[in-house]
Amino acid sequence: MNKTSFRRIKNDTYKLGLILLTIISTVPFLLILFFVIKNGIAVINWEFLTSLPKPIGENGGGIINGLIGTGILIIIATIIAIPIGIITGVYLAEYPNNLLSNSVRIVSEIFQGVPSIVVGIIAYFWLVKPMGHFSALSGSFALALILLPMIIKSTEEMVKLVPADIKEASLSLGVPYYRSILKVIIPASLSGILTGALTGIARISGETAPLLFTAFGDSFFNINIFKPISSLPLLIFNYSISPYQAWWAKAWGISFLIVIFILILNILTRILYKKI
Amino acid sequence: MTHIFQERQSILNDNIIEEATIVEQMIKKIINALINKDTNLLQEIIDGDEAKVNSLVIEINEMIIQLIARFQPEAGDLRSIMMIYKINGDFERIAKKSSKIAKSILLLMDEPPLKPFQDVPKMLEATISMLKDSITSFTTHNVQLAYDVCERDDIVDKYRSHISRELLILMIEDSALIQKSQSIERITRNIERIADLATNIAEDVIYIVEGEFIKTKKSKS
Amino acid sequence: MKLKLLNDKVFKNILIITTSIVLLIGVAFFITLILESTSSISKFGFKFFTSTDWDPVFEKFGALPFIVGTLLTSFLSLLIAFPFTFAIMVVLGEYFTKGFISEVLRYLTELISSIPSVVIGLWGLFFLVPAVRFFQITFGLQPYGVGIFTASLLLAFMIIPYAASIAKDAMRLVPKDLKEAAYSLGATRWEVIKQVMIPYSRSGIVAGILLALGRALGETMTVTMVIGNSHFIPKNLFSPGNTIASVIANEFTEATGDLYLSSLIYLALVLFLITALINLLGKYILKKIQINH
Amino acid sequence: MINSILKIENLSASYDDKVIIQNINLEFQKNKITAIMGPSGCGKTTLLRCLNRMHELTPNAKVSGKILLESTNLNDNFMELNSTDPILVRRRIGMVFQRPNPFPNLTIYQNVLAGYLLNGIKLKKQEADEIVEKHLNLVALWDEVKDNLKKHGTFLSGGQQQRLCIARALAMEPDVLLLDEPTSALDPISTQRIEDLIVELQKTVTIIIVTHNVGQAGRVSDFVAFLYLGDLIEYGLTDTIFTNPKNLQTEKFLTGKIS
Repeated sequence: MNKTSFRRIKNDTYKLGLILLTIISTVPFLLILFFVIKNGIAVINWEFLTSLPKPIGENGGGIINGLIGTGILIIIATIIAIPIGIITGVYLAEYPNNLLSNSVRIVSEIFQGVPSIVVGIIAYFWLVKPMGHFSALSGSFALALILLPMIIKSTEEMVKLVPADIKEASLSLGVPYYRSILKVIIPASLSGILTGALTGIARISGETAPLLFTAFGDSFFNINIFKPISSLPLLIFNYSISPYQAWWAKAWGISFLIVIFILILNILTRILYKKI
Repeated sequence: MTHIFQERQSILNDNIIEEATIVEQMIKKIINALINKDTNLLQEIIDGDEAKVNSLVIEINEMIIQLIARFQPEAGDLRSIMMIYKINGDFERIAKKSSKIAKSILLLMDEPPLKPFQDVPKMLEATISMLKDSITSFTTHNVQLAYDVCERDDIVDKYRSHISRELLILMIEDSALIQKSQSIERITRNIERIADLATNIAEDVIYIVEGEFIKTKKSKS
Repeated sequence: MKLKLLNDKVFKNILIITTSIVLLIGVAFFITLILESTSSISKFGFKFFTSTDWDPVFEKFGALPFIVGTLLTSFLSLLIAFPFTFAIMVVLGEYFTKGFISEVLRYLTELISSIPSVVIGLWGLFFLVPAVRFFQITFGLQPYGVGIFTASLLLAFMIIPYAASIAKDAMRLVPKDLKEAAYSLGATRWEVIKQVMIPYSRSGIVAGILLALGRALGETMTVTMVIGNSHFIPKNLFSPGNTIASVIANEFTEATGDLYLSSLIYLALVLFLITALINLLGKYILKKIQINH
Repeated sequence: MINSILKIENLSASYDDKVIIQNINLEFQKNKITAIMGPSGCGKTTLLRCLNRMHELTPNAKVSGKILLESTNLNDNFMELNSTDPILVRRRIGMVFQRPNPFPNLTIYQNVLAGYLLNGIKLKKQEADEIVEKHLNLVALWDEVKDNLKKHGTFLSGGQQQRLCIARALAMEPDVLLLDEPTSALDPISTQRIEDLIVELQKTVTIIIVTHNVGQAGRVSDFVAFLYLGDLIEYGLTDTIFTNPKNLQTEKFLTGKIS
């Protein structure tokens, strides 16, 4: 009897302890959120969103260059990665066991775990060095390399989820293979693929490391993809390690924007995910 | 059950009714032959009708086996098909008996008739009405009529014992008539069997409809 | 009709060519790293890993401080993360597998893993660093604030949700009848967790830890922001240091000499190989678990 | 009179060098229902999938022998399917699968027209409406779904989905319809409705059905082909084979001694 009650107490203690640890582990997150919101909202205003940064010492100034830059970087990265990713994902799902698909699967898995800074180095050697200067394009390329394996993976999984007999049904109606893939398989798995893509975009929208030696940053308004370009995460980094308090405040403001953006993407992803 | 099954079942029913009609016709022909002294009719029964019934019997048997093999009918369908199988056999026997009767009568035709012989058509009439009603009860699933048929078996039995008694007296009086009397005796026995078979059919109808086997026939002492 | 067959062929070729391009990028990626680090490899060879000298002016490059820094931060963060990861794994994998609490926790952990590392670094710089400095002053340590420990704390926070979600999935794969068998023998829930579920999902937990380690090894921005960027082997857990990733982030654009750059790529190659190996191993374990189910 | 629409000559098929069916010779009668039956793994489905050249889509699949389909061209009695574009073959030989598989991203209306839509064949609105109504009527689904044509087919019951799939195959006006165990995923009542439908459809189309269910073969077919271990063991009228099979294996299979 005594032993049983001891066991029961032990059981309850462990449960309580584990739940407590779980709650503690979310504390830093809540703190981050609190700091980002508290310090961020303070600096957000129209000027912050729409004007260029001003030299240190002058008041005001904004981050429009970073906003535009991040937008351009993400859009180009997505344009590069999505078609290649979807096509490759379809190939992996359709021909799951030949030499090519097995090696690509390994490559894609390695890519998923490659530190993003190493990706930045590659983009530097492939694009920055030959072109002679930093550019938005090289930054986008680096981001695309990070996005690509995520899209490949989600496409492969989603296409595999489409029952094989759906494809057969299409083929049995005399529909050519390519149309069956494009008109049946891809639409059927599209919301899943998009979910994957959105998750990936959320991730690259906060990437900083690979941009350090590719997009590099620029304090002027620029939409030329062959020139260096600024980006929000880069601005956070540069401002936060600067010695100026005014710039620290801006770093918080930008963080706020990014976190909001990622939250929105997250909600979008959830909505899409529910539709699958 | 599928269309095919229903289709086949109705063909089967048509066939059994066709068979019934032929059998009924055979007995009617006997009566007519007796009344009109028409040997051709008897010849028709012996040469044509029996063979016709026999080929129908085979056809129906095959159909039933196929139906059971392919559709594995259950409950009402199963009862109906099994009873048709039995009825089919009954008709086959009725046809055989009718043919025997026809043969026996053919032999008696040339000779002057015996008095009890005049009762044979009446007995036949009673039998044919039983047969008719049992067939009607089958096609209309009329249990009441079927029970009625079973009851009427006694009438035919009475005819037969009546005729037997008369024949017995005749044979005691005149031993020359023994052979002839025995022929008539055989005929009445066959008619009585036909009536029994008609009763069987009626009992089968009761089983199809009510799902219960009954035996109305009293065991003969 | 001929046209349609032709289209099929074209389509299949597009699939193959695009996929091959991905393969090509992967191979070229690796080759680029090797080629660009050749001069450093041939100059320093294996000594690169044992030397503590990192002197761009005299073109002497030894990576030991960074390797030590990387290993220290990674393993320290794993150590810090482990109890929390374990707790989340059990809580989400067994106590609350469905319902509101599980949804909220799952959503929270998902959100944590999607916050950009640079934002976490920012928070670390302005909240954690002063906090650690306060702690160091209180205990009479040198008040750096930044350093190995601070970086490990942040890393731990970042890898907890990642490791926990993998481990939790493994835990949920435990067959129901196995659990029920244990309950029917009179075991308490904790005993079932400890004696049935954890042994059963051991390889999944290992995979989660491995993949989290891979993350910690390669994480750049947060570490760069709070580690203190020192070229010396850290004296203790609170001293500043540098990891492979942070040294690349700090010095790559300033690297003037060819050998300097090449040495940084050498570091990148090492980082790449280690993380690739750890990742493949983790994924391999996960795949094996999935096949078993 | 024998009126064949589809002939198989010396057909063999293998997969990964494993022979699945060998040297099969068979003729399918026009507007009749032929059931292919046999124990699992005997090659029924493979045989069926050879007929509309779906088998060759399986990796490492090999097919040899001739399959001849009654030609639409009057000069030529039969055309050989192996030398015909598979796309054309599949338009003349439709197929329905084990599990109901309506296209999830298409509406009921679009599902019936899927053969046209996916092939990029343009139809006038009126023409399309007619095709949809006609074929949904043909599968006795029109009254049940006519108010929900713009909805996706996923809310339909399994049996309704399967009928939708049959309508989809029929909308291409095929000459032959292949059914691969079309009721194996359905409940008994849906199964019965599909069986009724199959019998009804033979007026419009020649039907070849694979089934592992002896009863089903008995209920719906006119002819039966019995396959065992990749060989065609017996072929004939269903009535004959079900009551009096010539082959011992067929007898054993029908009486449940091999399955």
